[in-house]
Amino acid sequence: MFLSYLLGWLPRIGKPIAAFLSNPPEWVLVALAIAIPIGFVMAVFPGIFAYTTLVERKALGRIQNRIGPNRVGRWGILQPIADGVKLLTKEDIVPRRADKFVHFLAPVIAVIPSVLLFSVVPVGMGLVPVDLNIGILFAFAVSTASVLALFMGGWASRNKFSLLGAMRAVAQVVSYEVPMVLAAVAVVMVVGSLSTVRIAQAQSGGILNITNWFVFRPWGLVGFVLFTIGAMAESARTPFDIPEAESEIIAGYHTEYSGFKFALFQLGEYLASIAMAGITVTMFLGGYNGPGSGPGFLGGLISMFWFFAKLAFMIVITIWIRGTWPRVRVDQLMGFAWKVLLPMSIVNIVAVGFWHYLTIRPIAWLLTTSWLVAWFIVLSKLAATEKFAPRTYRYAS
Amino acid sequence: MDHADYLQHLTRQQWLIPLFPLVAAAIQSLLKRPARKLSAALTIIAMGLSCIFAVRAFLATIGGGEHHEVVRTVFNFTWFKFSDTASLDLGFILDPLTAGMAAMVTFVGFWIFVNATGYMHDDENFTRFFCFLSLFAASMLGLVISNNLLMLFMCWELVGLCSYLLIGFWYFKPSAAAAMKKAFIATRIGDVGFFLGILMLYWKSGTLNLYTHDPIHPGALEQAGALAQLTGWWGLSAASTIAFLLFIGAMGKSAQFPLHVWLPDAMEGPTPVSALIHAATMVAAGVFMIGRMYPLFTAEPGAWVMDFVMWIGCITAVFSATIAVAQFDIKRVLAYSTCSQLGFMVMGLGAHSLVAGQFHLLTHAFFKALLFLGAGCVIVGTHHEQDMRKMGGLRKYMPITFLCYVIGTLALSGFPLTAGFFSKDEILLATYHHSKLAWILGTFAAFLTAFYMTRQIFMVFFGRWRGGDEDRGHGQEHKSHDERGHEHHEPHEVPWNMWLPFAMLSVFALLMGWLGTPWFHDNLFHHYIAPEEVASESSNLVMGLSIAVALFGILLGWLIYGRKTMEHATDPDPLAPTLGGLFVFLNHKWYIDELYEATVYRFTATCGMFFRLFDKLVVDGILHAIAWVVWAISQVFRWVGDEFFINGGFDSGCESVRLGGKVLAKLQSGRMQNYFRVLSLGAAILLLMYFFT
Amino acid sequence: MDTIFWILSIITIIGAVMAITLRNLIHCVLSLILFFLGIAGHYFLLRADFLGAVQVLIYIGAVAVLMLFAIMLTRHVTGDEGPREVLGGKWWAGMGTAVIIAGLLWAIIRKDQIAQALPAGVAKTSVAEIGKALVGDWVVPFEAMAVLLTAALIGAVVIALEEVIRKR
Amino acid sequence: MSIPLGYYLMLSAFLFAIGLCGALSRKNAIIVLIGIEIMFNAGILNFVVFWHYKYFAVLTAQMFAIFAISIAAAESAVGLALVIAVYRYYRSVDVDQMTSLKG
Repeated sequence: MFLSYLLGWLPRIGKPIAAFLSNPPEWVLVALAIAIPIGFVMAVFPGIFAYTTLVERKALGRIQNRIGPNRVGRWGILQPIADGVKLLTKEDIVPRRADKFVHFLAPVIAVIPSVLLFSVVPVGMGLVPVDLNIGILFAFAVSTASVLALFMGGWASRNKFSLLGAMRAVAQVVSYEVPMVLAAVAVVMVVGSLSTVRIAQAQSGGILNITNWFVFRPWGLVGFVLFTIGAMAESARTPFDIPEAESEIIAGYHTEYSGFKFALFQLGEYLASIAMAGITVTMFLGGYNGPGSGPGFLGGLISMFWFFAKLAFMIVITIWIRGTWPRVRVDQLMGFAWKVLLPMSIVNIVAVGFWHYLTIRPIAWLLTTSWLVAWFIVLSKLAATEKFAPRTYRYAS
Repeated sequence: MDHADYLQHLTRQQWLIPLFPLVAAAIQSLLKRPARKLSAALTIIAMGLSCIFAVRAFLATIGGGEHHEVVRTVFNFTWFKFSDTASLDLGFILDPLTAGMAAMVTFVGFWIFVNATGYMHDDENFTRFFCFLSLFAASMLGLVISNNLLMLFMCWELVGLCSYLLIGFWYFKPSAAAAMKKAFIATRIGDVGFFLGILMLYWKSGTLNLYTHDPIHPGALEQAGALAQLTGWWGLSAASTIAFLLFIGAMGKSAQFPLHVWLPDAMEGPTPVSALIHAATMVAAGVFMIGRMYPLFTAEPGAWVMDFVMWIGCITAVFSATIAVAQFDIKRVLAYSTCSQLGFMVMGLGAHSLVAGQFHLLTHAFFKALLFLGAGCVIVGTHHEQDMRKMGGLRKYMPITFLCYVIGTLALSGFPLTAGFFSKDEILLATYHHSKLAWILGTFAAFLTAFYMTRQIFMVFFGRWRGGDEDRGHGQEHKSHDERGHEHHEPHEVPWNMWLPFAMLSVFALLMGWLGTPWFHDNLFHHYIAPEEVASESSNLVMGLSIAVALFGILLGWLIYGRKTMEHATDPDPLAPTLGGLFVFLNHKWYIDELYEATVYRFTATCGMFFRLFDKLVVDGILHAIAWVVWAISQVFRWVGDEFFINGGFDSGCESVRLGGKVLAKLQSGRMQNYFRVLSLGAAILLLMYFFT
Repeated sequence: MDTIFWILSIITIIGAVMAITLRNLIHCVLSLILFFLGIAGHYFLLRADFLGAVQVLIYIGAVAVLMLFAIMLTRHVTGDEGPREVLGGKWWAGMGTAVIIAGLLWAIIRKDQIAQALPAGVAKTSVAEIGKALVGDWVVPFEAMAVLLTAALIGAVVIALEEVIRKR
Repeated sequence: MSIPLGYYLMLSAFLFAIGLCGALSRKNAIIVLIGIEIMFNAGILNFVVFWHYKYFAVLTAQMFAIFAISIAAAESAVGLALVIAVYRYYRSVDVDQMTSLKG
């Protein structure tokens, strides 16, 4: 009965809906235009996040010769959901003398920039949430905001360890941001525009839509390496996970967080690393370009497939590196950033300059590669001497 | 090159003549170590060279101009330009008078220098002596060749300076020092007149150049006629006044009557100096200057200037001759004889006879230089003995000196056919035509000249060598043994470089005379110097009387001194008893020095003292008074003005500023925000203004 | 469109006011960040999106972080704000002048007729254009800016660093 | 955009005034710096506003804004360094205490 009432009632409201749908008022369109991309991003990427955690724990397990979580679901597939539930239901402890407002605000600010990053990542041909003509710049502007989250988290929890963690994190992120941006500048110089879509388009063409990827250019490869190192440092992944180095300072800036806030922090972190991977894919691995990708519905679908494949590839790499690389000491970390990455990125920009002006391809290739290799040797020689300096101990006076 | 160009060429090279001795003097003065040989050689070679040039110029002028008028080429150049009109210029002239004088000076100088090397042989300041000598020669030659009164005056002063330096060569002797000062001051007095003359000449004629051969700008002498028309001072025409003033200068320099006192004392210098300066050249400079400016003297016929000149000359001649008779120092006798001979020359010039004066000048230069050199040899020979009473009998010891000395004496005393006779005769002839009294006095002077020269000959060369008498008399006991043994060397003959010069000079002393005589080219000298001058007809009376007088002088000299020569140095002069008081009077030079001492010296001393007092009392007094007044005023200002107004006012002013400062300081509170507030307040006010404008 | 302007303005002003009134320094900085975001929003509203991005990148990314560091370094680590009173010496003079200036400006703008103007056309810039301009006719200020920033960098390091050297 | 220019000018004026208040009255040096930053942004906002309303054809306004922002950043960096140095000397950032440059 209820259904019939419903169905009877439906045509009555159907007409206005149909009218509504046929020529909806202007604000509706605007609302929809905004709603769809947000909906897509919020749906897809948290899902990816969830399963990244699972893959990560499984992969780490494999690397450490153990089986990852497989209790929940067939191969531990439901493990992320279990984690999610666990975190949501956990009691949310707030330190007594913590700065309540800042303590609450920190995780929120941690998530916002990561999500905003996704707005400029072109998932497929023509499928980009927002096509800003200052795409990359917007991405970097937003990513700097994540620094604030780290700091507020560390500061608000009134805990020496968290504060130390926050300070280290901020220092690390700030110092790695510069080489990352400069690496991106190299790509922007070649493409001539900041918008991610233009960058992705610039990498189409060539045999099977692959050879034009920037990673196959000498400066592209160097840029790719620099950018990924920067991205990992940015999101405090393994080789650079000083901030929440379990062995030293418990969980770094989010020690005092538990329950949902902790989940948000994790969400923010992982989303940031996935977004950065997305941007890396867009800039260096040809974004959505792959054999078969092209305009039109089917081409679009294939391009989406390619994008997510590369994204997965990048995520696996980061997990793999997390599993195999030792943690880097703080001063080496900073030294490496300022003394090797930064000069290399500048050198890379110069190499792009050569590339741009030397029209004859073979000469361009020869010159840029030799230039980059030479500088790499010089910088590593300089950096090397420092690394093996004898370790000096300074006891507290 | 025709004759005129050659003459012009020669005039252009005239300045070379003084240049050589000047360069020699310069080099010697710059020598670090006095090199005796070098300086002697330098001086003698320099003099030789200038002598060659002078003779060359002289020979060129002998021929006379194209049509036998006097050769006179001039070369003028501006030395100093005040403005486009007024300028000081110098110039050289080549005419008979200059050429003759230059030749004589260089020739006589050359031989005197040769003698000087011998005379000064053992003197330690040898180089300094020769340096002064060549400097003197240079300035004398400069004087002679100058065609401009300014240049002439400059060289005139240089000559005076050199004579000052040379007279006082042995400055460590007080008498020499006094003598050099006396000589310099006496000539300076004359120079004042000279300088006034120059100024007046410049004032009247507008130029100091004597001859310019330029009708637009005629030389001073070429304007002589015009100057004669202008009125001068003391009732004379301008030309005569200038002439008179110039003559005063000549009197100073040529030791005429009032200003002659310095010449005898000048004998303090070494004998070659006396020979060169006080016989041949410097003293002749005055006479030469008169000769040079002769057109001025004769411009106004009736003027009393010429008579004045003549009488001065005559008085000097007689006066100094009388003194010469009573002198015992060999050089003083010659000095006074020079005085009298100069008097003769001036008398000759005064008697309108340029030729006579100049001729006597030249001849006198030769034999007087000869006599002085002879005296020099005698002094060297007798080991620096100058007193005639201690000499005697040198005939045996110094035959050559004796021979030449006798020749010189004969020439000087006017023995017939000698140079002196002819030239003196000319003068006496000219004076005879002019004024009988002057002629008589002149003849008497000539007689005296002959007398004192023969006196000198017999005292010095005849009789017994009285060198050692006096010592044997009373100086015996304190002599050490060895010295007594040969207390006095016998006089000895002088080496060749001393007697050769006056041998040469004696030749000229004899022959020069003939140049002026009528028999030789009808008085060649006359035509040479001043052909336009009317030759006064020779009267036998004058010539005969002068010969008689000369012979009588010599005879009388022989009678008194020759027959019975003095036995002992201490014996009185044979003439003394006959003349008695007059002899003593003459010996003391007519007490002229004492007269000057009493009058001029005392007068200046008192004036000096008076002025010193005046200066001390009046001038200093006034100054001190003014100083005191100013000091008083300043005191007043200090008390009233400074203390009260300035300090007071100033301090209070400072105080107020300081207070203000403290207030303002408060504004700088150091609080940053205060500054910021003030800043924004200013901005607010600015905005406010926006409303009202 | 106008509503967005009002919203952003309110956010900016609230941010600014809170930035200078709050007692706790960290909160001040956070409100300052809010203020910067408001300003960035205005830039995007005025279609100067490159400026918006730059504003976010520089101010929020760098200056805010710097402020936080400064606060960290200049207070006891615990960072409690303590009972000390907030306002400085003659605060009333400062407030007074600020209010006067605000009033005057308000009066001027209200009266002034330029202020009534509406946008004449649609302003649109592209980053390429700005890039070309920066390197084109604005190259001298651009290079000068580079020098200035380096100097500021070195200066800041030198001033802040001195202590470390002395200690060792 | 129907918002008249005046509204924006008033907005930046108020922001400027607020910044001035902060700079003038607060004791803490850092808050003073914050106040100055606010005043800076108010100024730059005006640039962009005038660019948008009248001079949008030419890029000069934007250029000025960019340079102003970077200068502001440099200024705040040096300012904060100074504050740190002063803190080390005074052991406090209270502006009223820093009066050693008294006149």
